[in-house]
Amino acid sequence: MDLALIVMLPFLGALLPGLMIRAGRDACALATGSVTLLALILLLAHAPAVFAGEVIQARWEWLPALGLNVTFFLDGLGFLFAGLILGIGLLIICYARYYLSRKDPMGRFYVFLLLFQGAMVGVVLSDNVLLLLIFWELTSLSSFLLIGYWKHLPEGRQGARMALAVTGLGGLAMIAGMLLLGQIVGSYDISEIIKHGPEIQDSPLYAPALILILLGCFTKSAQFPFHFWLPHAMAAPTPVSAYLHSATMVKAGIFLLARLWPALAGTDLWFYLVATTGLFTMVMAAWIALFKDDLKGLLAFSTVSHLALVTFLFGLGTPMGAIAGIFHIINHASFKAALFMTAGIVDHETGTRDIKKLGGLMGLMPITGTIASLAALSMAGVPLLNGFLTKEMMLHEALATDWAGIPGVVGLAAAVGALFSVSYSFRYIAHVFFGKRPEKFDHPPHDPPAGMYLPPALLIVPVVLIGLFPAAVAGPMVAVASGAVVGGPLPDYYLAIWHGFNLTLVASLVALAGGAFLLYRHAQAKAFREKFPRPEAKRIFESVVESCATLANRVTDALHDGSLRRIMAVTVSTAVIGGALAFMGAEHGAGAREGVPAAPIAVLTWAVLIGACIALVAFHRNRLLTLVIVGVVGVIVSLGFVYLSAPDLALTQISVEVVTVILLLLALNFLPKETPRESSSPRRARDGAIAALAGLGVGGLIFAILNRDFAIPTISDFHLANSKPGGGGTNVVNVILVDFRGFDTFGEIIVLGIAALAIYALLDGALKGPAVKRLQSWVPDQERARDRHPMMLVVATRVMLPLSLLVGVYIFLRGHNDPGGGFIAGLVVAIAFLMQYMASGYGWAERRVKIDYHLMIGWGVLAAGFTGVGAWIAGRPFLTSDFTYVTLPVVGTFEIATALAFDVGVFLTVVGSVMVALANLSRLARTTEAPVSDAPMDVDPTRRGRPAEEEG
Amino acid sequence: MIEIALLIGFFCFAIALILNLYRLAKGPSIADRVLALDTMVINGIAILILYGMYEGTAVYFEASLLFAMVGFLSTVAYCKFILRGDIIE
Amino acid sequence: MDFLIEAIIAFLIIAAGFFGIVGSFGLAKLPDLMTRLHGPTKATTLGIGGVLIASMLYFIGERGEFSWHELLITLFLFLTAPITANFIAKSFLHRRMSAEERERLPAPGGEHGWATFDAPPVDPEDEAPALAAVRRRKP
Amino acid sequence: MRLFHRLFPHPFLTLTLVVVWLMLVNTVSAGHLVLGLILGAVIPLLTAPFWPARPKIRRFPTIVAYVSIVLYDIVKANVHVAWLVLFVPAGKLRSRFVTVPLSLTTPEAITVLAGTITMTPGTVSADVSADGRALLVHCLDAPDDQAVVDEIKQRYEARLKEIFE
Amino acid sequence: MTDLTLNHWIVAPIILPALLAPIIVLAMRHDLFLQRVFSIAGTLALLAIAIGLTVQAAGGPPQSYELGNWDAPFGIVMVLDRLSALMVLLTGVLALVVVSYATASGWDRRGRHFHALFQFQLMGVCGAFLTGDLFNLFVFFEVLLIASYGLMLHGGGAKRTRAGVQYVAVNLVGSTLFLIAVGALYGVTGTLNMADMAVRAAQVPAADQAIFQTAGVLLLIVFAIKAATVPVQFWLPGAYANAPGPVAALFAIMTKVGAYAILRVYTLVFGAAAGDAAWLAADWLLPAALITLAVGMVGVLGAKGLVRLVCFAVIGSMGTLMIAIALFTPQATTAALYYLLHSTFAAAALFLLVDQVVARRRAAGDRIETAPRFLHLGLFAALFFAGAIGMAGMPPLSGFVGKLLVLDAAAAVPQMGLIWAVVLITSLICIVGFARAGSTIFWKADSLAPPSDQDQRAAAPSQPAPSLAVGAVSAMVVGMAALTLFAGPITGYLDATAAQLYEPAGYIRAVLGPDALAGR
Amino acid sequence: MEALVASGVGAMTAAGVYLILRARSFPVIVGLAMLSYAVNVFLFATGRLALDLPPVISKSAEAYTDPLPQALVLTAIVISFGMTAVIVVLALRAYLESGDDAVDIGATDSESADPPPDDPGDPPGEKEGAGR
Ligand code: NA
Ligand code: NA
Repeated sequence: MDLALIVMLPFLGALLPGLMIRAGRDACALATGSVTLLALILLLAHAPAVFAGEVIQARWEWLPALGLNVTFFLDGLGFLFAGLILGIGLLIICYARYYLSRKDPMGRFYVFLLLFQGAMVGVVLSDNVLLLLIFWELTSLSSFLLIGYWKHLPEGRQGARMALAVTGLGGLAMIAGMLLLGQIVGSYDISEIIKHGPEIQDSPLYAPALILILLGCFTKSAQFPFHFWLPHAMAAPTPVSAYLHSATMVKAGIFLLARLWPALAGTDLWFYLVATTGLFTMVMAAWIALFKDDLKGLLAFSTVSHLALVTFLFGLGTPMGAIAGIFHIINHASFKAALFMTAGIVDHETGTRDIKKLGGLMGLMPITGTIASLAALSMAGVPLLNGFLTKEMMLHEALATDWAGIPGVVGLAAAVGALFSVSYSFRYIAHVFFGKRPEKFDHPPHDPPAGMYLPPALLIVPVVLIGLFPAAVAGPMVAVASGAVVGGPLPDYYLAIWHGFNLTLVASLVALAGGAFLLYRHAQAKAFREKFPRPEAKRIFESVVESCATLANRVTDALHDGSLRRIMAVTVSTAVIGGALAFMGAEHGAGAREGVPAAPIAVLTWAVLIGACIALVAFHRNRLLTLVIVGVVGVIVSLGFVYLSAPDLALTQISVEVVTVILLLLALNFLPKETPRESSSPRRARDGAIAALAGLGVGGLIFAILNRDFAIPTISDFHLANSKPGGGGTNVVNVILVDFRGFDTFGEIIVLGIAALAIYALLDGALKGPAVKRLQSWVPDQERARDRHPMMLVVATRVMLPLSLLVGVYIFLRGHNDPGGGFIAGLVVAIAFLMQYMASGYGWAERRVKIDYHLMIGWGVLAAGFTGVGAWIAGRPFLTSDFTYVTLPVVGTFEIATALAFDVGVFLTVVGSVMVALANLSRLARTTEAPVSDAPMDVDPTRRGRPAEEEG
Repeated sequence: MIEIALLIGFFCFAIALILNLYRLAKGPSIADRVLALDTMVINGIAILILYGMYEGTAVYFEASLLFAMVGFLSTVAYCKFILRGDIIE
Repeated sequence: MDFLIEAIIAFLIIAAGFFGIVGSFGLAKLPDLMTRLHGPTKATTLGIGGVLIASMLYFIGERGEFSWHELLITLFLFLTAPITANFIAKSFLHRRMSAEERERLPAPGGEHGWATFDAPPVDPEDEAPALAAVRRRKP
Repeated sequence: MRLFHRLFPHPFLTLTLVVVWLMLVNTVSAGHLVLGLILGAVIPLLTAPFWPARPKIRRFPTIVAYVSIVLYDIVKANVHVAWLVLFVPAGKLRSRFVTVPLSLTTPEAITVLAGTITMTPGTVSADVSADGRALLVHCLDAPDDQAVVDEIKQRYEARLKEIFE
Repeated sequence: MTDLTLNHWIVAPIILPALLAPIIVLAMRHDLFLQRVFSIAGTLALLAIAIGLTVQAAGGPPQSYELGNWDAPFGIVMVLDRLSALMVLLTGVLALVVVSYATASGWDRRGRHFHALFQFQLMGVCGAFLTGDLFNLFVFFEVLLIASYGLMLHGGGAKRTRAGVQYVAVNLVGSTLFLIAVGALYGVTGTLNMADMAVRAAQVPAADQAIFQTAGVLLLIVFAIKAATVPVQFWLPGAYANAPGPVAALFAIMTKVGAYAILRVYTLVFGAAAGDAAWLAADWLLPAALITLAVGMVGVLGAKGLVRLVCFAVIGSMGTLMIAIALFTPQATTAALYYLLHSTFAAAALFLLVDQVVARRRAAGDRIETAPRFLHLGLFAALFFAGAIGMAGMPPLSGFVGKLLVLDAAAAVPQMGLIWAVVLITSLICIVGFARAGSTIFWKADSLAPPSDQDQRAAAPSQPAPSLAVGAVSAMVVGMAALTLFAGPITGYLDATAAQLYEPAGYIRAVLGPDALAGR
Repeated sequence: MEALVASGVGAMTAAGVYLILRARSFPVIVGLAMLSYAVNVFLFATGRLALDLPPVISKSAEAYTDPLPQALVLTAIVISFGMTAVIVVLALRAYLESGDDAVDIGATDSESADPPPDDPGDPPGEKEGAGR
């Protein structure tokens, strides 16, 4: 339990700084520090057990199906790292309190820091690779926030993005690697995985898994060729650099190498990948560090170099290498954190980190200078300080290693690396704290408050103590941590200053002397280096990302260019090609159905249809003509429905068609009357080809269907058989609509209702904004006849309206037994009203219609809905219908069906929707000009010679 | 006898349809085409009625009535559009 | 069925077919829109009327029941055909007539021109309240 | 009687609707008569606002006579038009517009007249004057303008005047 | 059939909004306050019903509800199983967040009938999830589409209306294809009921297979259009980018309708028992899904506007989802369902957030470029960060778990390498894209005027954050966190859901009766 | 007859597809209308063709055509009518707002679909301070 608590504490604690900042900066820092301290205490409480060789575990099921569980384990390795993270973290918190200025939002800083700390602790304590991955990515994210903390600096933003991109890349690779590892072992538990080393190394998946995981480790630990992000992350505030780049984040990669060492190490592949990368990076980074004029830049590359050293040691795949690696982790964490902090102090006090502008500070800030010097000497590998010990061990191992059968290469390279290391370490001392003091500082620098120098000073204590008494101070820790890495018995080894006068010592001394000499000839060395091109990582990275983004933008925008033509062409082509491939990919037999003979009149009508289709394409630019042709097609389709035994369809089709045409005419009034010729000939040819293929496909498909009988009896036999006895109607289509499949119809009228609402909302909106301006300045694009409401039509509609309504009622009532029904009746009534609107105009008719069409729609849907709900009262499912025969005197026997009530709903919705749509559309025209006369007809002979009286 | 008469009727109205189609295709004005379409609808109704007689069913009556109504309405709409642009004003 | 009735039906159908063709032939053949208009309005109407009456008789003869539906359709067509013709004619006047042709039209005789070309008389006192009413109704 | 007037404010329209209803349902039963009456009463009430000034129609015998004449003329007109269409070359048609001055004053009457003109021999009503005092009639083949005008006025307008005014 | 066990609650998620919407139109057309109250109350009720249904579905086999009391397959049935219940529940959650947001942000005031259209939209979505009838599915598709047209155009504007024309036109083509497919399926199977069609799929004779499978592929394309899968994804950026923020957020469920339909139809009708047509969708879907993912994430990297960025992220997430669906294994389907829940929340969170940000950036709109800082920038930056890591699939939000589940499920198939490579590489692209956009919009803005808490408060002391609107965004983030935290129990439910899908006998028996599969 | 119907459906589809590939809203809408005609006939025809067998139950009829596709087509007709109405109005509004009836929109969406909140018109929500 408390293992989880150690991990969770920083996360939970992350809530505190944001709150405590209200109580002041000290309270904020104190709260943050307490959280870390508490976690550290909890960790240290396990020290006895860990040093006794126990492995402490905690386990909760989280996502067992995936093998992702909340499992933690604490062994020597985990203890070491967790201790470093929390311990150095504590010092950093203290240091940061004094480092951050009043302008910096401190609460946010500590929140990010704690989040990061929690993620790091999670990484090192996880016993599940998937859980580890989660924490791993969290370190990337939280470090992104920390590095970008100073958002106003472009370097901060770029550095943060670069760090996120590189470590994100590694993280994703590692996901794949870890999953592969899990596939091999059958478990994602680390404690399981590290037991299966041989099995893993024999698996064909070993190489890909290893490479992917190493990608994760190397990016995180900034190994070549991913070293470039780390220096740019130095734009972060120094406490962040000190924390992330000495003790924690960059060590995560190293940690993972150590953690998975039993599972992955020991093969040639491992050696060549890991050791080589480490060795190369070590030398290269040290060389670069030598010439960095930015204090933090120097430290950054020295970090890369030292991490590479550890990488190299682990890469050897030998227990001794592992021991040395672990030992160096401890040593490096202590002196490097101290160095970063002193660099921060120098920056803080002098206002610059540029080595060229610094010098002679020892006299001004002796405490800082002493701490820095000790730490730097340790980094250089000067005896009696802890850095010396591990450098010796490294050189020893290197000298004993062949590379691809070539002896000495490794040793030489290691020695050169050590030499460079000495040189830049001395430079940190010599060029900053000694030498010529610059002419003037803005304000004379002096040692900072104790809160700022105590943390590095504390870190120097182990540097010296371990340097003097390695076995006593660091021995147990190294032993228990190395034991955890190696996963077995450790070879004999001695942590001691003096191992006798041997090749290693010679190499070490040569490195020291050579390093000092190189610093002496620094200017010449620099000139030598200037001769080579030095690609600037940041610029390259930014330009790579920018060009990727630009390319992505070009490609995306070129693809998604907002062209409806493209969308349509692709969609139709997809359907055609997909359909064709599917058709050809499956078995197809010719049908055996006997066809219906084609009467000459049918052939004629067909010819008209084909002609109309061709004409439609040929004349589509003349929009009014287009509508006329569509009218022709509509008539033919309706006639076809009648001919082919579908009277209901014919009725519906023809009435819908006319309403649609009227709708289009209303819209066309405002639209251009001609479609410009815009497509090039090839494009038209392409469109024609797509269209022809689509036609062929759809026609072919229906032809195939028409020529076969149902292989399996269709469900509509049931509908035919039960229409009268079960549904109470003889028009089976209508019974299907209002009863068998009444729910479809319910949805359908809702579609109509919504359409009306949407149209209303759209047109209502059009009466505001730019649309209304355009409407008001709209000039008819054709000459207009003078009489708006011709007399003959007005008179005719006066007669036709009541008759049409009667016909509507008739069609409505008979629908259940004969072609007709609520929908068609609704259309007929709507058409009747439309005639009235067309004859006498919107204004006149609108004033006489007492019905609110909106309400009609609402009532229609409700009527249909409540008819359905009514069945619930009878304990039946929604829309269950009932009918009965009622006999009344005089009237006789007639049928009453609930389906009729449902049909009333349909009727009301249809009338309401059509009228809302059309009435609103015509309302639009009213904004264009002076209002139209409110008289029913323009030419009214009754008004001759006498003042007309107000009508209606 | 009626059979033969019906066939002749079919034939006549079919020819009429073709003639309408000729006018529809030729135009020249949109009003010509509207007139042709209107005539087509009426001829179509005639064919429908003949077909009802041929099949001995009255089931096509509503369709005919509706065709008449709709044909009228759409002709008026087209013409009103030609005359005024705005068909409901 | 009675031979006489059958004969009448057959005659009506054939006559109707004849007029149907004639109407459409006129539509196809005649030289300008106004003359073409004469074909469909008359001949086709009679054609469809003949068919409808034939159908009525047919169902009386066949089933012995009187079918009024056809009469309704006939009435409807007779009601609408003149309106249709009127609109086509107005379209012709409006769209297909050149200025000179309009000049050559016979004058209506009064102080106002034909409705297609000349706005109806406006009595300001008559129109004003109505216009105001329309304006009020604008959203 | 008062009750009757309240129920059926437009008895002529009601009657028409009942008859049409019975034609639609194609049966004469008590049930449909009741339903027809209900519809005949309700629909005119609903549509009354759309037909504000309803003309009084009188002289039913004149109506019968008028209808008969018109039907006869329609048949005649068709034969005539058929002749013209089939056998007279397009160039020889003396087609023209004529003005028919009107003495009718109600829109209903004028509309009926215009409709009649369209349905009868060789004439189509093309337009009405803006003040409603004249009809523009197109003749397919008219040797003599005045004859056409006279025939229209005597044969149709006079009768309609009787019926409507 | 069996009135005793009749469960009217199954249709309640459809009937409730269907009746509420007209009541809103009728009774409270002119009173926005009432509309809001009723709309939110109705959505709450829907959520409650959905929770009840989910509990019921988890507790037993699928249940069917025969509308009109007509036996299946002759009438229309609604079917409650784990999947449909889950989808309705997701709809309810999302709807509540969106309607709260729309109310809080005042979006519902910018045009007419927002709440009525919203309720109708819910009706359509729930109907699509619950129906057991293919044609009825078409009808509900249309309901939800037409409501979405109304909602999308809410507020108007030249660009939006034109984008609306495109959106409607594309969907009309989709509907046309749907009808062709349904028609052809009816033409060979003689039924519309999906369970019945599943039974009959095995009996389709060899001679009819070409028609049957063509119809199946056409139907797949229809659903792919809804799910914005390559190559029929082109419509989405224009449509979603121009929809009002809350509506775009609601649309997060619309793409899922397509995904749901694919899962339903291609496990039931074209599943293991479909003979020659078995697993019809698999071969087609996987390549399309992989490309979809790539197209989406490349779009994220290349986006010059924040809204468009989120649109492409949605496309990318649909790609991931489709990859998991296309594998058609129970394990992969579990992953798909988990990812479906996650990506719905992530998309909604980002759309709502971006809506707030765009409103605050004034003239800069959603362009990914520097603009003056605005009040509560830090809050929105944090929310954006959360939404981005959710969408990019980084821990601790559910995207990461979802991605792991998908990758893990893909490990069992031969195309593993390809799938992993595409998923992981696109993740990186996505991360870089979001980092670029976020740092430019939120960090650069900060740098224009160096941060000072005091300055901020002094500048506009009286303007509080629209807490309900921010709360809505946060709710989605919390949703993602909850998905992560309770990943165990949730995947447990989803596992059982997937198992139900791959053992369709239960569904078929629920619809057609216990003897339905006796012949097999 | 089958060939006539099938080729008719094909012709209507082809015409419709050609029109929806145009660059202006009006032909696109007409194309969609044509597609809906085509698909209605397609759907209807999946019940196979029959002459004079309307699905109206009567004693004299010996057989009926398949009523189910007819019912489906009815629903489809109504729905596509609603859809067409919406897109017509939408196209009209788009034309009125932008003065141009092209259907393409640019790829860049940097201009927001919404006017800035301080524009005249409805104010955005935050001023309302909902949730206070
Ligand atoms: Na990082
Ligand atoms: Na329906």
